[in-house]
Amino acid sequence: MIEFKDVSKVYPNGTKGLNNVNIKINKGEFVVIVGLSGAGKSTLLRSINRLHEITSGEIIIDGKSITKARGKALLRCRRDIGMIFQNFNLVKRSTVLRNVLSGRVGYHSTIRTILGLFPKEDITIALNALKRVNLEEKAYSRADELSGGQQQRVSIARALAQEAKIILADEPVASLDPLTTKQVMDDLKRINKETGITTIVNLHFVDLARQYATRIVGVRAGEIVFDGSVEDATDDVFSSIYGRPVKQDEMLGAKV
Amino acid sequence: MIEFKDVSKVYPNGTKGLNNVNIKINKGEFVVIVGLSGAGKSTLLRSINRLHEITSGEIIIDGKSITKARGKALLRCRRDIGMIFQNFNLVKRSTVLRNVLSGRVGYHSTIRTILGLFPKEDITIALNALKRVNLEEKAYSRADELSGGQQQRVSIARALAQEAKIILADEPVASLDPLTTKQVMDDLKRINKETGITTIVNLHFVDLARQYATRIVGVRAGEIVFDGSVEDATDDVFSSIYGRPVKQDEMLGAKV
Amino acid sequence: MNETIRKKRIMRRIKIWTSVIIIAVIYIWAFSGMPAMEFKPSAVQAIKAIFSGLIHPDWDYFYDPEGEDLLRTLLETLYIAVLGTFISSILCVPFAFWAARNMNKYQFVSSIGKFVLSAIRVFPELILALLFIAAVGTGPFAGILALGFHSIGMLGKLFGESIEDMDFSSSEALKSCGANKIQTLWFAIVPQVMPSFVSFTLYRFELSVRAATILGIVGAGGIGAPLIFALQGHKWDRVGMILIGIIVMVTIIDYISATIRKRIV
Amino acid sequence: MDALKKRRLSLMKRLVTLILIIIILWASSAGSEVSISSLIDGLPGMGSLFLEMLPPDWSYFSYVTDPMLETIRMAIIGTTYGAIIAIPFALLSSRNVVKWPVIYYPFRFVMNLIRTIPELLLAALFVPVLGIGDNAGIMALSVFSFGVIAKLAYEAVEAIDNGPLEAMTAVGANKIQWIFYGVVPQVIASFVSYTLYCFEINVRAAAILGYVGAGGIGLYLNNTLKLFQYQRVSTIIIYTLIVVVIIDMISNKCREKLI
Amino acid sequence: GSKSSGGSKDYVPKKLLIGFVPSSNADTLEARAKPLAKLLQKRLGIPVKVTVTTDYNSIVEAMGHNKMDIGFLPPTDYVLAHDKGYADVLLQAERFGVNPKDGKSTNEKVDYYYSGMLVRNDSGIKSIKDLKGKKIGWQDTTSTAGYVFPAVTMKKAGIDPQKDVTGVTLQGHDKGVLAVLNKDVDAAPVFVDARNIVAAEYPNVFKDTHYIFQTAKIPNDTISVRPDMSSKWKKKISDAFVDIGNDPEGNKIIMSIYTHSGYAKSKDSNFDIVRDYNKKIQEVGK
Ligand SMILES: Nc1ncnc2c1ncn2[C@@H]1O[C@H](COP(=O)(O)OP(=O)(O)OP(=O)(O)O)[C@@H](O)[C@H]1O
Ligand SMILES: Nc1ncnc2c1ncn2[C@@H]1O[C@H](COP(=O)(O)OP(=O)(O)OP(=O)(O)O)[C@@H](O)[C@H]1O
Ligand SMILES: [Mg+2]
Ligand SMILES: [Mg+2]
Repeated sequence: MIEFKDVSKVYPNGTKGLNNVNIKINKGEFVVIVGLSGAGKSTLLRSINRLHEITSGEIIIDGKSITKARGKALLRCRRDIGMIFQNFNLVKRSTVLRNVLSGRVGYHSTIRTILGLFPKEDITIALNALKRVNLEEKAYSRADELSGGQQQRVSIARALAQEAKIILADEPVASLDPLTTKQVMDDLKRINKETGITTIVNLHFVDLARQYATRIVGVRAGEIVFDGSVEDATDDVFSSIYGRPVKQDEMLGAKV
Repeated sequence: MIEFKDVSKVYPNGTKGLNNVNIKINKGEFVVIVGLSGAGKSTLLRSINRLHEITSGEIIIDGKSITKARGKALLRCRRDIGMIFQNFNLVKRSTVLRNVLSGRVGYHSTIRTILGLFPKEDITIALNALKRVNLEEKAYSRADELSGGQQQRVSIARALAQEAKIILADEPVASLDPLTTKQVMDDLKRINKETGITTIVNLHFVDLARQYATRIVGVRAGEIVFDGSVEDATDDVFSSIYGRPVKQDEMLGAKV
Repeated sequence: MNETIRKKRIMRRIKIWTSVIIIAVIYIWAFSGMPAMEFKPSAVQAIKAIFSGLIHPDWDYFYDPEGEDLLRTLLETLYIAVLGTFISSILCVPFAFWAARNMNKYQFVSSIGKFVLSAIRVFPELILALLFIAAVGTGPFAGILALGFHSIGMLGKLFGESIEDMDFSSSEALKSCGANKIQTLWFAIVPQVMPSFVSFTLYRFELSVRAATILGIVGAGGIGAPLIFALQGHKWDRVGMILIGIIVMVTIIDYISATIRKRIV
Repeated sequence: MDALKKRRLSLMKRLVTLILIIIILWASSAGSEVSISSLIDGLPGMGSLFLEMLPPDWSYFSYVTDPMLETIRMAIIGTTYGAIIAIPFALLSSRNVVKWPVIYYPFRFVMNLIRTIPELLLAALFVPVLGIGDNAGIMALSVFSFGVIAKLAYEAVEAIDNGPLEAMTAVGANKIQWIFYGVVPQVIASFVSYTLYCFEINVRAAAILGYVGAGGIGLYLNNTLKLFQYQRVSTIIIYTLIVVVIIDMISNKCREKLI
Repeated sequence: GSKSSGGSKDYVPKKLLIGFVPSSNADTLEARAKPLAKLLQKRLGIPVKVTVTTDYNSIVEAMGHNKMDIGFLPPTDYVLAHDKGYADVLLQAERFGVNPKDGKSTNEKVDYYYSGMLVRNDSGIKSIKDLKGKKIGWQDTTSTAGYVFPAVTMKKAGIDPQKDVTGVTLQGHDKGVLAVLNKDVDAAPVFVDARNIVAAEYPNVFKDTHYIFQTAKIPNDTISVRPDMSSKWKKKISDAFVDIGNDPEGNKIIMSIYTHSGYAKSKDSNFDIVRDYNKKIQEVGK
């Protein structure tokens, strides 16, 4: 369970990324976060595993405060949270397998991981994760030889290999074609169902959000402006999340 | 008018990018090209202004063969074709204005452009183009300070400043949020209508294709498998373009 | 399918192990011929003498109204480095493009370019200096020319590599606007490689300051000659003074170049 | 309106920079007897000296093979030591690896300080400690290599893509794992390339080695030069060129493999 | 062959360029040019510019290409330069003689010096014969005092300096003294008395070491001119130098900076001994 308690985040330049957010996400949910560009979706997601430090408030994961965690405890917390980035964040020059294995480093001693001495089971886990995203035969290709969709799937495999309890995905389907998009979302959904892993996804697409989410959270200007089930998220709700049906000039001049 | 005559393109590694393509695109049309990832959409688009050389066949633009054009004639041809890239292809370290002005270099002598001595009118044209995409006040920002959507609009402004007769856009809305997407597509459409500029766009999104196109071209494995008006492009047509409603494993294993 | 993976893995292993063995053999060869490190009994005495000299620098040498002092020779060193670097930073550009693989249609053209750069680098600074002395006589000008010519080799190589590492997407955009080669270069490539050009040039400048100290050996001016005489004459207090001078100067240069780099990158 | 002002400002900035550069160049050339005409007048003299180097004395080749191997050997060891010490320094000086200025500023300072010490002085410092000969030469080369590699590597580290680093933070890697999986794969190519480059410099740095009485090709270069045996000098240069070209080829292969 | 002079002997300098390398057999090395330039300028009435370097090649080449008028060349370099047609000797520097026992100067002005083989007192080496099989720290093979003269002396005594001993090459006589002192080598040929250079750091150097033999007289450094200098100017220049040596004020300056005590007229035949030794050195190792 993830709990935000009065969380605010102010960027050094004064931008309010999050403004007094309170939300509880339960185990096994598939939450989709929607909102305009610059609304604070990424900030929200990245606060969960403390890629961004929050300014005030507290975030509690499975009863433990990640906000207060230090040293090993923090690393342990992070190990249990897998993350999928919009731009994949793979090490381009390393092989696919090594990229996936890098998700396992939290489980082993430093020296062992540095020498690359992962136990057999880990390699099996990594290869299984790749199998799951249908990339097994690319295990020894370099990451930059893959197409965008394939790279995204490697980053999903990394999160899977991590055997995390929570998966955070920041716009995982941007720049994928509709079929790959569907496959990636299906993958996430299937994994969510099969393993009961809590999944939080940032999405730009209303239709996808409706199709996959068990719960939709709308963010605007750092605040949560909607939180409810898919049925509740009517067209009206969406246009309120995205602001009123805006005139172009207005909107894009003001934002981002 | 753009005419493909028996155009084929084989990549050095043997991949067939285009396979005997014949198509005519008339002045003022708004053509959307759809197809799977790796189908050959980009190859098709890039053949038009010879960013890719074709292997056989000929492409004729407004009665002149760009395939046979050499030296100055080729540059002149290219000057009349604006291109918008998926990943913007801006010079990140230069200012927005300089990026837009770079669309004007084809009109002036080398020495003049290198010294940055663009005539006043050019600067006006560039600023107007920026105004049109609502970015006038960012003219002197560095390109890498902008958000993704803004960068995409700079690249549109560059194509506009070029005062081209044809605009090619390779997935111009990937990774944009729905509202920005709408705005970019609206821009393209409006410019197409207002100036009668021929516009060819690669898109992943069926709904967008339907909404904006006057004509839809489906590409699969380097061949044109559909070419018709929006009304003709039924759901069945789309699933034939994308192949039969595929099982995931099959499709992504085989492609890309 | 598992079969191919296994094969790939085995191939990788073989490749890695061959490289490891080759490297190991080279290192065994290299280290086998070396005498053991041992410290000299007189080391302590010598180090004491050196450090007492370094700690009590010869301040008299700092400024001398006659002009043969630290300030002047350092300034001369700076002149040599500035002009030498300037010459080479301009002359190396065509070489860099010549040597960059992705700037030439045929690989052998760039290979020749790389070879030429190597040949320039290989020519020892001292012999270059000698050649230029035959042309213009002893003095800083010969040093400048020697340094300027020699640095082409290094800068050309580093620039060429940064051109090879470049991202070509923006040059595509320029091409699609109908820009000719030079315009593409200027608008798309120059802004991209500029930061590394500047950075390498500044780096080379620092090296040149040090190299200019060596050029003193052949009368090409700079702090080199005084340093060598002080070292040969075991005048550690003067060595200390010169060292302080060099450190201060290079630190200032470093600070300035870091500022410039920050502006440009 | 605002845009115009900005444009004028940026033009002004450029103009000032240009003027500054011209002033610096002018002052430098005034202070160092630069005279293009004397260069042009002197070119024949230079040519005649150059011709004295031709043709190379090919018979001298076999004679200098052993010293050349010794030079290579010392260069290998010196470069290796330098590179090994350079790694932690490069990492600890980088702002994106170490977040605290209290650490990266001192490391940078030490790195820069060592880099400023002229080779000759390094050599002179090592002689009394290690005795005259190869060891002092190797240590001088090591310190010199350290300076070259650490600086270039540190800039490479600062320029890496932040994405993979974030990914490693997100999987819960500790700092060392983070470095090995996030930083190292990204900089390894440049690091190897810089190290090989430095190795090449060290092969050429014969003068330093000669100065501390270490053997190698430098000694022969000095001796032939002093006897005005320029044809032998050119033999040595060509020999060095062969070695350098081979190193360059290896280096390019490595770069292609690693990039 | 005289390449650059082309036979004409009428060059009249409007500005005198002098190349000076502080001699390695001086115990204080200074890189100062101005004092000498001033002294000469006063006497010659034309501008004088002195360049100080550590390398003779550049001076010889500059002279050979008419970029330098006068060079302070040591004997071997002079011989090489003269035989190339690049230099003619005018004068030789004079120094006070040196007592090889304690390194102190005598008050006799001489235009030659000696080299000798330095060993540690506790090395057990008593004579040239004892050097057989020992490790010797030579200077470059072109060094008059550090190689040529002592090596030929050894050869004459029946010890081949290449085959019968192991040699290492050192750069600088100070390094030779230190190498002996630190037992890096068993013996090193250094001029008399190079120990003065390191005496401040190693006060024991005179107590712990001695020379086992001295070489023949080695001519002191030359003052050479480019061969096409007009004879009128050759005379003018050599008179000026001699005058400086005799003038008390000038003497003080050349003493403190260049450790010269005066200048004596010289002729090329003074260096025949050097040529002779250079020839003999070719037989070493054969
Ligand atoms: N490092 C930063 N420094 C300052 N402001 C920032 C920083 N990162 C984000 N912001 C600002 O914080 C706000 C929220 O940003 P965030 O990245 O969370 O948006 P988002 O909802 O993820 O948008 P997008 O859909 O474009 O990714 C924006 O106004 C943005 O400009
Ligand atoms: N430079 C290249 N060398 C070899 N093959 C290439 C190259 N560029 C593209 N291809 C191949 O040509 C085919 C068509 O590629 P193209 O880029 O045109 O696809 P696309 O339809 O634009 O796909 P996407 O939607 O992913 O951009 C693909 O199979 C691709 O792998
Ligand atoms: Mg975001
Ligand atoms: Mg494409």
